[in-house]
Amino acid sequence: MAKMNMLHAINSALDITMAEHPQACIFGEDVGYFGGVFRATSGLQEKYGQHRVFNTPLTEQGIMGFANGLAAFGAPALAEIQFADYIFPAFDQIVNESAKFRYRSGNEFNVGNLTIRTPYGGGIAGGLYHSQSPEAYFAHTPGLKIVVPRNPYQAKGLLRAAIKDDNPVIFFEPKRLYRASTGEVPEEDYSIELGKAEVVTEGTDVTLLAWGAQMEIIEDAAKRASEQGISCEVIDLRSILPWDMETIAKSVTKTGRLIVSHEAPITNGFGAEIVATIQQECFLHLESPILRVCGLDTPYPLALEKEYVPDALKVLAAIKQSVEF
Amino acid sequence: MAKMNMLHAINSALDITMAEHPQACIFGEDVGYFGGVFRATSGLQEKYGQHRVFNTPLTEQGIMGFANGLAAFGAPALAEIQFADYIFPAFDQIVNESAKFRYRSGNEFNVGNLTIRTPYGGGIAGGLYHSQSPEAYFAHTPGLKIVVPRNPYQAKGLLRAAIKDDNPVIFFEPKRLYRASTGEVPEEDYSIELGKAEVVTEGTDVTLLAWGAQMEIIEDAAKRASEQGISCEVIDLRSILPWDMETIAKSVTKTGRLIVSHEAPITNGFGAEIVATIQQECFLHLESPILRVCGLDTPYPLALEKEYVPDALKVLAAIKQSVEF
Amino acid sequence: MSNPNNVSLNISHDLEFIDGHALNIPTLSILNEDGDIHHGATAPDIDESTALRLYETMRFIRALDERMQAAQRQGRVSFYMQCLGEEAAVTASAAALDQDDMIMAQYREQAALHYRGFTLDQFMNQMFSNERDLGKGRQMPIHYGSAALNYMTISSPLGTQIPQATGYAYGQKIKHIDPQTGELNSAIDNITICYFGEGAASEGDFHAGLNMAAVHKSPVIFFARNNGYAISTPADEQFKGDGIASRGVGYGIKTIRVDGADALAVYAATKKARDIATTTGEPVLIESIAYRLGAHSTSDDPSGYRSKDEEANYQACPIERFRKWLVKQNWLNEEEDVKAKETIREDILAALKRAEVIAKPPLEELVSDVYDTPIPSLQRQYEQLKNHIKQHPDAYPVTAGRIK
Amino acid sequence: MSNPNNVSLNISHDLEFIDGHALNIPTLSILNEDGDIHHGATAPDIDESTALRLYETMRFIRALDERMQAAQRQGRVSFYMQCLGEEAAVTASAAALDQDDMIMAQYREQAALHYRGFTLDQFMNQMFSNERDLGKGRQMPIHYGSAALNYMTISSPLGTQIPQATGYAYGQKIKHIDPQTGELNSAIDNITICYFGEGAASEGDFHAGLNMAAVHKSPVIFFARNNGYAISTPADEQFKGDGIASRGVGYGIKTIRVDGADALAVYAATKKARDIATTTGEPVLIESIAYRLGAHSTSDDPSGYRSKDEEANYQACPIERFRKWLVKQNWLNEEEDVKAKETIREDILAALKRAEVIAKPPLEELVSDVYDTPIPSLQRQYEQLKNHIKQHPDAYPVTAGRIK
Ligand SMILES: Cc1ncc(C[n+]2csc(CCOP(=O)(O)OP(=O)(O)O)c2C)c(N)n1
Ligand SMILES: Cc1ncc(C[n+]2csc(CCOP(=O)(O)OP(=O)(O)O)c2C)c(N)n1
Ligand SMILES: [Mg+2]
Ligand SMILES: [Mg+2]
Repeated sequence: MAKMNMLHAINSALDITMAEHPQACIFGEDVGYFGGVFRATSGLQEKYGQHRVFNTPLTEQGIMGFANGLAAFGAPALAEIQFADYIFPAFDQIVNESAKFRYRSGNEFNVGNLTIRTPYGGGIAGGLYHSQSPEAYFAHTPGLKIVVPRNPYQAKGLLRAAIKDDNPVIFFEPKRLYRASTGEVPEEDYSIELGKAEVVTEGTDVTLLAWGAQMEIIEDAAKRASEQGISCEVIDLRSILPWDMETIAKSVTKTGRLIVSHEAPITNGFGAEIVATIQQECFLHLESPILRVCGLDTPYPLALEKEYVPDALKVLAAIKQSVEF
Repeated sequence: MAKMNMLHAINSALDITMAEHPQACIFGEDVGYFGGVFRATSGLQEKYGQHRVFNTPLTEQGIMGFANGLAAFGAPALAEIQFADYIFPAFDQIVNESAKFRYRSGNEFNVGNLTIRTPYGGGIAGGLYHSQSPEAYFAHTPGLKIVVPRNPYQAKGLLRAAIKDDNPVIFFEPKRLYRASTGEVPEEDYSIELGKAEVVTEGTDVTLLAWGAQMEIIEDAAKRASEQGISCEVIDLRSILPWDMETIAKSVTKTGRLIVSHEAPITNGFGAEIVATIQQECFLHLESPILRVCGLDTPYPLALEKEYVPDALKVLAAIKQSVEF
Repeated sequence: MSNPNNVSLNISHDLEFIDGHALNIPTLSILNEDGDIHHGATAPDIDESTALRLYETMRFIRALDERMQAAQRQGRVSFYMQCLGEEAAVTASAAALDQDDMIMAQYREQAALHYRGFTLDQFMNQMFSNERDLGKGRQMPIHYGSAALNYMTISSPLGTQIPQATGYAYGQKIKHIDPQTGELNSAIDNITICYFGEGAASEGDFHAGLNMAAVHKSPVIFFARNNGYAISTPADEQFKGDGIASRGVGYGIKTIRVDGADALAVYAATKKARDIATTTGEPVLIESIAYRLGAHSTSDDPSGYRSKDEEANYQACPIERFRKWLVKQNWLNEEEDVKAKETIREDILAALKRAEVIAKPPLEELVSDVYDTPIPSLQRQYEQLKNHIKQHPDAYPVTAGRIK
Repeated sequence: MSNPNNVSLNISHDLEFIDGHALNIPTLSILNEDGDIHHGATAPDIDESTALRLYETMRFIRALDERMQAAQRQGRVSFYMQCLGEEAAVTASAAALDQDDMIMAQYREQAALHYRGFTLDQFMNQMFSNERDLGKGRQMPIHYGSAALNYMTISSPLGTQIPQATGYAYGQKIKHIDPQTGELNSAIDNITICYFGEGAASEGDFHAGLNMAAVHKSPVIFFARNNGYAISTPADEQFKGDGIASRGVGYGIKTIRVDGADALAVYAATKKARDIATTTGEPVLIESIAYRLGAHSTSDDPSGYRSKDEEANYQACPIERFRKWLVKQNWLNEEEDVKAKETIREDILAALKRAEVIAKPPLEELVSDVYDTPIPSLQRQYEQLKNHIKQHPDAYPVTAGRIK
C-alpha cells in the first residue's frame, strides 16, 4: 500500500494497463509530453513512447472517432477528454457509434476495448464550462457503461475494471478531488466490480445516495443528521450504467426513505431514473416521497456557485423533510 | 379551415413566418429546391428565394452553428435537421451554445430567434438510425424549450408559438404521422401556448400521459381499457421543457394512478423526470406505483420493431397492473 | 518548416491574396471511352484473373442493383441503394488492396464487399433482415458488414467512419513501429481504405479524420467518391473549393484525382496509394469523379431536382468501358459473358426467393449484443417482454411461436 | 467547373500525386524589426490618430496583462490569460474594421475589445465577477462581451464561434441581396471578424464554418492566430499541412499569411480583406504568425513542455516594433509615452482595487437569463433556495443579506 491522491491512483491504473498490453494507447489533448492539464498521464509518454502516449489535435469528435476505430481494431483505447464540458462535440461518436457498434453489427465488430476518461464537476470556480456533470446525458444510452469513483482507492480499482470490461465505458473523474482526496492504495493491480453500489455507512432512518465528489457532501450531511439523532444509510452508487437497483431497493425497503443527490441540474438528471425505479420497486415501503437534492436548472454559475450547489446543509434539510413528513 | 396533413400544417406555419419577417431563413440538408426529404419545406424556396430558403452543406454541427449565429444577429433562424438521429453532431452547438447563450452573456446576446425542426420516432422500418426519439437528451439542458405535436392542428399552432417564443426551441416532428395524420387546420395564423399539457380525454381511474406519435397509442389503449370498464384520463404533454407539472399533478390527484409512455429507451427517458416529480407532488394520493411503458434499453431495432415498441397492448397491460395493484 | 508555428515562411512584401483556386489539380485518366489506353498513358500492371474478377464484380453488382431496385418497387424489400455509375470507382479500388486490408465504407460500396467474397445469400439475408443476417436483422437494407472479410459494418450517420478509419489504421501500424525511434521498422502489412461521398466530406468528422491521420501518420487511403450529389444537393451547393482533392494540401496529405469511371485509373492510383501508405505509414487522399447515374435511394426521385438533359449527358457506363478493354485484351469471351449475365439474373432471383422466406431473428436477438452480456435491467425487461408476448401470441406472430 | 462534380477536369495521364505541400504560401511583411518599412513594401494608408489608438491599445493591454498576471499570483483573481506577443495581430486587425462590424473572438483578444472602447472598469468588473459585470458574474475571468461594442461574449468551448460567425455574417448580408437575382445590390455595410487559434482550427466546427461561409457567401474575415501552441501541444503535433493558410484553397477562400508581429502587415491585410468581404460578400482567411510569448494561462507553466532557448529565440516584441515606426513617423512623443505607461499602471491598480470590493451579483441573477422569463419549475427552485438561505444566512454570506 502507498498513500496516493486520486491522480496518482489513476496514473497507476493506466501504467499497469500500458505495461500489460503492448498495443494499449493513451491519447487526448495535452496528455503526451506534458502529461495532461491535470497531470493524470504524467510520466507515461516517457515510459511507453510517443506512439503509445500522444497528444491529439484539438478535436474531441476526432479523439472519439479515432478511439472507436482503434478499439474496433482490438487495441485498448484509453481516450482522455480534457474536461467533461468538452465531451459534447464527441457526442455523436459516443452515443451513435461507440454505444451501438456491437449491436448494429450483430457482434461482428465491437469497441469493448474503449475507455473514456474525463474530469467532471464543480467546486473549482470554473463557471459554465469547467464544472459540468454530464453523466445523465449518457445514461439514456444503452450500450454504454458509466462509472464515477469517490476516492483514490475506488478510482484505481474501478478504472482497471472499466478498462478490462468488454464494453465502452465512460469514466468520470471528480476533478475537485484529484489532489484533495488521498488515501491508501495498493501499488499492485486490483479491480472493483462494475455495476455494484457500496453501502458506505449503515443506518436505519433514511437512505442517502450519491456518487463521485458528491459522496463527501452526503457523508457530511449524514454526520450532521446523526448529531440530531437521525441514522442515515449512506450509499455510493459507483456505476451509473448499469446501476445497482437491488442494493438501493434493499436499503430503501429497510429505511423507508430515500434522498438522491447530484451536482447536475435536477431535471432529467440521473436522480430522476433512480427515483422512478425505486418508487415502483419499493412503493409499499416508502414512508415519505423520495427527494432529490441537486443542482438548479440553470447553467453552472460562477459568482453564486455556493448558492447553486447541493451542499450538506441542503441535504440535511431534505433529510429532515423526509423524516418529518 | 382546410384539411391538411401534418406536413402541410408545418409548411403553412413556415410560410406564415417567412411572409412575416423579411430576414427569416429556412436552411438544412435538402430543404431548398427539393423541399426537404419529407417535403416539409416544399415550395418555399420558389416563394422566398434561394437566399432565404437554402440547402446547407452536409454538416449538422455547421447547421446549428450557423443557426446560432444567425439567431444571435436577430433573424428568425429556422433550421432543419433531416432526422433526429442525426442531431448528435450538433449536440455541442445546441447544449453548450444555444442553451447557454443568454445566460453566459448576462443577456447581452441571445438566440431566442432559433427554432430547430427535426423528424423523430419509429414506425417506418428505419432501424437504429431513422427511428430515435432523443427528446430526453435535451430535457436535461436548462435554456432549451422542447415541443412535440400530436396532429396537424397542434403542429401548426405549436410551431408558430415555438418560432415566436424568445428562446431556442427544438420542435420534434413525429414523422410516422407526417402524412398519416390529417385534420382540419385553419389556413390563417394561430398559436398554441407552449408549456401547457392538454387533457385530451377526461377519466377517473388512471391518468395516461404521452406526447407526439405516442398519443395515438395511449388513446387506443384507453379505448380498450374503457371496454373493460376502466376510465382513463388521457393527457398530451405537448411541451417537454418546460413541462406542465400542475396539469399532470391535478389529474393524478384525482385518479391516484399514472402511466407515462414514450418510445425512447426507458432508462433516463423523460418519463423518469415525470415520475420523479409526480411521486413527490402526489405522494399521498398515489394508489399504486407510477408505471412507465417505454422502449427497451437497446438501440432501436428493425426486424423486431413490433416487439420493441410500447404498443397499445403493453399500455393496456400496465393499466390493468396499475388498477389491480 | 522548422519554426514553432509549423509553417513555411516565405517573406513577401506584396499584399496579394492566394486565390481560392490556386492549386492546379490534374485528373488521372488511362482508359478512354472506347476501351483503349489513352496516348501517353500507361496501363497499370493488372493480371488477367484480377481484371476478370474486377469485371465480374461490377457486372454482378449492376445486376443485383437492378433486381433489388425492382424488388423494392414490388414491396419485397423496404429500401435499396444502387451504385450505378460508380462501379468502377468502388471495385477497382477494392481490387488494388490486400484481402486483409480493412474497408470502412459509407453505404454505396457493395461492390467492394462482393469483390471480397460476400455471397449472394449473405447480401439477401441482410436485406431481408432474416435470422441468417450477420447483422441479426437490426439495420436497414444495405448496411452490410463482415469481420471475416474485413468489411466494417455500415453505419448510417455520415462521416463517422472517417476518424474511425484513422484510429483503425493506427492500430494496424503500431506493431511496425520501433518503440525507441517511433519510426517504421518494416513495411506495414495491412492498411485501411475509407470511402465517403463528397457530401459526407462536409461533416466535421472528415476534418478530424484527415488531420489526425496526417498528424499521427495513419496508413489510410481516404477515397472520396465525388458523384455530384448528396441526395438532392448538388456539389456546387456543397463546396466552393476545387472538389475534395483541393483539401489534401491543407492536411499535408498526398492527393490524386482520378476519373472514377475509369477502372484502370482507379486501380493504378489506389495501388500506388497503398504503396505509399504501407511504406511511409502516411495517409493518401484519392478523389474519384463519377456521376451518380441513379436516384439517391429508392426513397428518392431525382426528377425533382435535376434535369433529364443533365442525366443524359453523364450516362457513360464504367462497366462497358472496362468490358471493351477486356475484349481488346482478349481476356473476355463475349458470348460467355452474355450467358453469364443471364445466369446471374436467375441466381439473384432465386436467392431473393430463398431469403425472403427465412424466419426473422428470434426474440433474444432483440436484447443480445447491447453489451457483451446482458445487464440485469435489460434482462428484466426481456423477461417481462417474453411474458407479455406469451400472453398475446397473436399480436406478435414473428416471435411468439419460438419463445422458450 | 461546369460539371456536376464541381471540379476542374484537367485530364492527365501521369500517375502523379499532388504533394501535401504543393502550395506556395508567401508571408506578408511590411515593417522590419527596426521599425522601418521593408524595401519593396508599401505602408498601408493609416492616419496618425488610428495609428496612435492602435499603439495605445497595445500598450494598455500589455500593462493590463502584466498587472492581472500578478494579481492572479496574489490570489486576487482566479484566472487570467495574457496576449503577450500577439498584441499587434489582434489590435491591428481590429483597427482595420468598422466600429459596427461584429467581433467573434476566442479569448485572447482583449486588445480588440479595448480598441472598441471597453473601459478599464468593465474589464475589472468582469474579472471580479461583481454585480457590475455585463456578464453578471457567471463566467470565468476574461470571458468578456458587449452588445454595445459589437463584441460577442466569449464562450469557452473552442471553435464554436466559427460557424456562428458564418451565420451572423449571413444575417449582415441579407438586406444587401437582391431578392430576385440573389446577387448583392450594394456593398455590405458591416461584416464579422472571427478569431481563433491554430489549435481550435482542428475542431470540426472550423471545417463547417469555413465551408459554409464559402458556399453561402458569408462576409466573414476568418483570422487564424497561429501562435505555435495550444496549451502544451506544439503546432507540429496539431497539423502537418502548411499552417492554416494552406486550407483556404480547400474551401475556395481567398487567403493570406501575415507576420502577426507586424502591425502594418496585419492592418493592410485586414483592410483589404474587409474590402473583399464587403464588395463580394465572400469570406477571407488570414493566418497570422506570431509566438505565444507567455504561458497559455495562469493555470499553465510552459517550462514543462518547451525550452528556454526556444522562448528566447522568439522574444521579439510587436509593440516595440510599431513604437519605433511611430517615432520615426514623428507621431509619438517618447517622453509622454513613458509617462503615460506609468499612469496606465496606476490606473489599472486603482481600478482593480475598486472592482474587487464591489458586491457580487444578487441571488436573482442565479436564475435570470436562463430563459427570457423564468419558467415555473425554476421559479419554484428559486423560492425554495431563498427560503433555505434565509434559514442559514451565515452559510451564504455573499447573498444572504440582500435577499428580499
Ligand atoms: C449525419 C448524417 N446526416 C444526414 C444523413 C442523411 N443522408 C443520408 S445519405 C445523404 C447524402 C450523402 O451524400 P454523399 O456523401 O455525397 O454520398 P452519395 O449518396 O452521393 O454516395 C444524407 C444527407 C445521414 N445519413 N447522416
Ligand atoms: C472544445 C474545447 N476543447 C478543449 C478546450 C480546452 N482548451 C482551452 S484553450 C486550449 C488550447 C487552444 O489553443 P489555440 O486554439 O491554439 O489558442 P491559443 O491558446 O494558442 O490562443 C484548450 C485545449 C476547450 N476550451 N474547448
Ligand atoms: Mg455524393
Ligand atoms: Mg495557439
